[in-house]
Amino acid sequence: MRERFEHLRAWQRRLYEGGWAGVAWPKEYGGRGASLMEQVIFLEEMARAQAPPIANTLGVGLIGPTIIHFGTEEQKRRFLPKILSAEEIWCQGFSEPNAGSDVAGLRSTARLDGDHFVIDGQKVWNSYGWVADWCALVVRTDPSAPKHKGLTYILVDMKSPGIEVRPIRQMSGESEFAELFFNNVRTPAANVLGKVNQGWEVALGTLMHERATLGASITIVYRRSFDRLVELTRQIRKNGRPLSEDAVVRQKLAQAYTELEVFRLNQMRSISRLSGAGIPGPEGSILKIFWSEYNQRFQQTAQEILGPYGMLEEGSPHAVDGGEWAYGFLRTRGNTIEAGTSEIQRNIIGHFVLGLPKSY
Amino acid sequence: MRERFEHLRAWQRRLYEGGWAGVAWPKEYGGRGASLMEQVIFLEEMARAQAPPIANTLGVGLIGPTIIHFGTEEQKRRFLPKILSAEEIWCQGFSEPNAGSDVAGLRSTARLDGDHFVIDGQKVWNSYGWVADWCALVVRTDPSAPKHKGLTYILVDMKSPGIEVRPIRQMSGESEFAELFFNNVRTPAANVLGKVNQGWEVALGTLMHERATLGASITIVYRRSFDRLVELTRQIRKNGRPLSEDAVVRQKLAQAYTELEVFRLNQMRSISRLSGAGIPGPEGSILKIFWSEYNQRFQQTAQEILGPYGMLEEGSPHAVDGGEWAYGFLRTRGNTIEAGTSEIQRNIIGHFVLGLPKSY
Amino acid sequence: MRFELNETQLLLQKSAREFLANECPMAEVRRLMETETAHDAGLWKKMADQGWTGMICDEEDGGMGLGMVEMAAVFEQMGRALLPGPFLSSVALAGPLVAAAGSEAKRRYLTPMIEGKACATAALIEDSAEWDPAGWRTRAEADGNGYKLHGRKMFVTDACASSFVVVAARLSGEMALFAVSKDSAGSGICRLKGMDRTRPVYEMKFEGTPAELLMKGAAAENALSHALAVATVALAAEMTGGMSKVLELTVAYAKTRKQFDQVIGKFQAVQHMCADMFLWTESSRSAVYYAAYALDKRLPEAATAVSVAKVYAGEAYREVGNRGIQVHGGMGFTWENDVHLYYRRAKASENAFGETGDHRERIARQVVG
Amino acid sequence: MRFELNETQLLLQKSAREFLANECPMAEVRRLMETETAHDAGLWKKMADQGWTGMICDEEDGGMGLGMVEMAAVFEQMGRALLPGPFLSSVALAGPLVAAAGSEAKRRYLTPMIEGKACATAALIEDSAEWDPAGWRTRAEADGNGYKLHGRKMFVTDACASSFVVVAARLSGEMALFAVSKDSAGSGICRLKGMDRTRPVYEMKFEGTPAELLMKGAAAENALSHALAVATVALAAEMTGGMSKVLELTVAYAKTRKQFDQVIGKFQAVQHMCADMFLWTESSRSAVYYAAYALDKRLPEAATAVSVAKVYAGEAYREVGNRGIQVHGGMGFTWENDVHLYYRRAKASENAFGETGDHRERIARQVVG
Repeated sequence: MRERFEHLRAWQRRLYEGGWAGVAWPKEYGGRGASLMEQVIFLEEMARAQAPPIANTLGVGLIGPTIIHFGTEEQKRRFLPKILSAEEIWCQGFSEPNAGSDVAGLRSTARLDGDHFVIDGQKVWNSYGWVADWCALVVRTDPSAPKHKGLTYILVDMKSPGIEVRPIRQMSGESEFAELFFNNVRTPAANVLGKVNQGWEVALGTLMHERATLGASITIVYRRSFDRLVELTRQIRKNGRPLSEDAVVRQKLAQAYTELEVFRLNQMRSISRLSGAGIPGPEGSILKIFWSEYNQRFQQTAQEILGPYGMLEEGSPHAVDGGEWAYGFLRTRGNTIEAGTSEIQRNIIGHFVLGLPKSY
Repeated sequence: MRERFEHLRAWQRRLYEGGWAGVAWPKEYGGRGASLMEQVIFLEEMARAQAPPIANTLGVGLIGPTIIHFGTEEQKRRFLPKILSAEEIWCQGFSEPNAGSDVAGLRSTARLDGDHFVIDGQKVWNSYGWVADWCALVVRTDPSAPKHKGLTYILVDMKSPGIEVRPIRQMSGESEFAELFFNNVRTPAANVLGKVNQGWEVALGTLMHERATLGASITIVYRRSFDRLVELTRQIRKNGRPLSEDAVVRQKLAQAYTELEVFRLNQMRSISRLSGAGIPGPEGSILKIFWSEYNQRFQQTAQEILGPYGMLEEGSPHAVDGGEWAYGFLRTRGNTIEAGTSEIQRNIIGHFVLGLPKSY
Repeated sequence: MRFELNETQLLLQKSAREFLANECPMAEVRRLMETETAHDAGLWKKMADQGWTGMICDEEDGGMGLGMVEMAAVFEQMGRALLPGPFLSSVALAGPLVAAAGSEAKRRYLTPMIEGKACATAALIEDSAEWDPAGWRTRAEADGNGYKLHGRKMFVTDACASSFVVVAARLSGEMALFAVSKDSAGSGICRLKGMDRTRPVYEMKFEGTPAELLMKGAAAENALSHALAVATVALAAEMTGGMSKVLELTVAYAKTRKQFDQVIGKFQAVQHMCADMFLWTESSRSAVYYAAYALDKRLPEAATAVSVAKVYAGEAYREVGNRGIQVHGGMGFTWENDVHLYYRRAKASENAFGETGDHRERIARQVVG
Repeated sequence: MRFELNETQLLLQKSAREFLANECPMAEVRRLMETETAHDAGLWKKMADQGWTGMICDEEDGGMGLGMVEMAAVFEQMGRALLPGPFLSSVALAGPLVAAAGSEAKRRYLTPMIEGKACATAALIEDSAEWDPAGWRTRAEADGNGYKLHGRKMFVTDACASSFVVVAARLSGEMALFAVSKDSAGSGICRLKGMDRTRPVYEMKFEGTPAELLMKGAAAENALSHALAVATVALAAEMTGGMSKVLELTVAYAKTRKQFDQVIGKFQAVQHMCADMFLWTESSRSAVYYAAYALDKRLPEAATAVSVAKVYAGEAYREVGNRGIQVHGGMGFTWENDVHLYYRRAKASENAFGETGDHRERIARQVVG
């Protein structure tokens, strides 16, 4: 795992040196200064060529853009180039055990002590914690304020004393996520992004970025899965004919293709709009709903097509594609939960896009 | 319409004379005194024989059972036999323009004046109003009480001065329902069913009866539609083969059959439980959800199978079965709204069956 | 490419929206749908004055020479307004067929259409209701200088409002397209009563009906497949416009209707239905404009993109309609409420130019083989 | 008929529920599923002491002689407890196969099963994973007094926990059933890693493996179709029990988990998911008990009723699992939470004894022709 990661880090470093790590990022911080659409095209080409992913996914995809938007000049110079070069890997700490969908209900605290904040609390559903150098954290700095008002977004060095990372085992079997424990962790106040007690606006920016852009490289990954499933239907025979000639299977594949294509086009429209507006809007929620729910329907379709072979897991004889489909089916269950549940996304559309009263 | 109705009334009269109008009703009020399950079996046999429906649907199905449960001995003797014989046809007035799902929010009033109540207000979604002799009405008798507490269930002679019936045209084109207007309508206080200001409990009894029993004769009607659709797939040819041999069509038909059969069995279990307990419970809501949503899915399946011919309406050349399928498709849209929306039914299950907090 | 409308396109869309709001409000839709043809000559003239009747015709023929994306932008507004009458049949279906004919035929048939003096439709599918021309059996025979047609066409939209009808028929085994004037066809036209009263459908019988040959063989086949693609995009654009209107009506209702002492839009069950309607509407829009773009640029995936738009919009419009009626409750189930008029259009559109299952099979032919 | 369990049946159900709560709590399920066979000899003995291993065997053979409805009532509780090990394979599948054999074979194979001294399974489907025996190619050849088997069986449940395996093979073209002892088959058994760890599946290779003939021809075919119907009902009952447990866990979580300062069960979106889970669970129960009843009374519609139960329970269990995980949020996605163990069982069950599409086609054969 560690070895594979170092591999990806080296790969990102090469991209960085060629000026490809941050296609749409400003040149002065190591980017290429091109448009967002050009960046998307580059990402698509990467995926199409089956190039490996970058190492610093969260840094480049979410935290970097947030720093570009909310950071001071000094913060930008300090952090952005090392994000692109993968010299510093980033993770983020938003969710807590008691604040999942209700992100603003978090309880981890930071109190000012001289020119440092002292952080205590627990975060959950953290990715890359085991390897990260820095963490983008949202903590409560004013416990007496209404819940959205007392939060601060702060950048924490993961090598600070008092941080513990414990892996969470998922239902799909592996441990992609971890819990983070903060015990008296001291961080310079200069590492606050945006203003103290105004962290909710900064965090929202990150969340909306997540919704609006997560889909970009996913599309091609999904398309590869779809193509592979089509290929499998040509190989699997039922009643003496390849499944690809079965009318019911063909309807299912065409439906999956339709949805995937519509998702791709939604994504393109969103990028197009983002290029104009700069800041993603609440419409990003339809992308989040679409990719997660499409993927669940697709994996179910795949299971129906592959039959009992599809449920064989990694390491099993006869497992289709090394158990990838069984893993995919189980992993996909989390899609409508992670990065904001489908229910939260529908609340956002209802309230912020359609102007209906808050329902929660 | 009137002529056909008199036909049905004569038919119900014959059933009554043979002792078949109220199979599970007490003998002393004109019933047969048999079990509820025997009544269901009789209804199924009626439907299977394609016998016409009875005339006094609401009287026999909903209001009669409510009178049996809540009425005084005098009310029972006065009303029940004439319900069974169809001498007196019944309608009911629950919904109002501003109290649809929120039945208890109704605003029609009745104030006591001597030994009479004087009724003012407006009811909507009334069936049989154009032909009814009596109406079971829920009205507000104590405007100062909390909304469930000030209601009274009262039986009103439709020939009383001050009642007006105006038909509502539905999206499917015909006028099955009407609005009722009450203007200074005087009704003897002796016609209150249950107690004054305790009408909500009586109304709930009627509503739960509606959910629990409406399905009984529907099952066979649905089964006839299903069988007819199967027959049509044998006649319609596509790409040179009857649709009944098309793999996709076969999957759809089998799925419809599965749901219909599960609905029938749910219904049977409910009747079985009702025979024991006497009073239907909130589980009746799953029957309401199931029949309405099954029927919508089935009519959609039928449209997919029948293609553009399926959307031809009554009176059109080439309309399939005289336009029955086009009408069915449109009429069915109302199924998840009438007799308590699907949303209300899910609220009832969530709150009253599963014990979750009230969500509305 | 940009995935948003440019300024010209937005302007066109805006002017179409305003024109239709003024000239064809719902009261007018309801009036027209009760007439024999759902067609209003006055309204037609005003649309011709806007240049719309020649919208996608070449400028040298007197048209506006707009592309497919611009066409979709206008049709979206027409769907939103539920514009009754033969606009789609004439401009997006019969128009492209006639435009593919020789210059003499174009002068005789297309020019009056562009000028707003004639409108037209096409008679294609037959008893089997299949959109694959291989299943069409109407035949033509030479008769002196002209031809005579024998056969029966089904579900011809707007036949009665049209001055002539483009008919697909076999001529010595080859596919061919003919023009039949309303005068010759008249007695064989019989109205069917479809769910969508704003777009009447007809049965047409040909029993030796005189007809003029427009084109035949590969030219006829290519014209057919192109015209059907154009008409399908126009229809899917209309469907998207219809969805956005249903969404708008529904959200407005959810904001004002009160039950249990609060507006129903505050109930999560209702609010999430509205959110889904938004998702379907926006997603259809993405699919439709890409299909228009792909068709305009004649991209290799154009045919598939058109089928994707049709499949997605078909299910989406129906589901948006279902949710729209559900949120409106009893009110949504009345004739007076406008949602069911859109719902009826949705149903008819789902069947037009190939049902959902047929388009899925077309997609499968491309992506599965 | 009554559509509710009678007092004896309710008593049986209650005692099974209590037994399993005590003897096989979730901690024990988690322990067993990490073992090689997911089978515990001690637990098996206790179940045999309850008489369950001979539950549906004739009293004259030493069984309890219970009917299908009683069997379903016990299996529902087993599914609720997520009982690991070969109970279904042995009692509901291999048992009915062996019980159809001659008295000598019954004495040798069924008696020890009833007494709890042996358990068994059946090896039926092959590479194609099709449940129609017409597609099975494993063959038997006579060898002195006995037979030898050649072929490969797939997805055999609980093969390693079984003392013998009933194998379907062709003998001179006829369908025949054989008993193969674990000792002879051992080297050809290879574990597959299915999603459901509580019910391990295996590949079995036969390369001249010695076997004893149980029955052949029509007798074997009838035994197979009856045993598969019994096993399918038992499985669907288990599935219903699993659903009701997932519903219970989910409602309990929705009543305690707070977000936005209230319990999440108050949010309509969450509450309606729970309501749907209730609807699916109760509806599956209706379908399952009717299938059991129809099979018990050998009604003509029994086979269809069994397929209806399998189709409905298959989709319902999956959807109940989907909603259950969704309501649990991040917690539902962890290994520690029990819901995914049921979800994995749901997935495996959906495939067992014929996939949903296959059972739909069987239904179509009855109701469409």
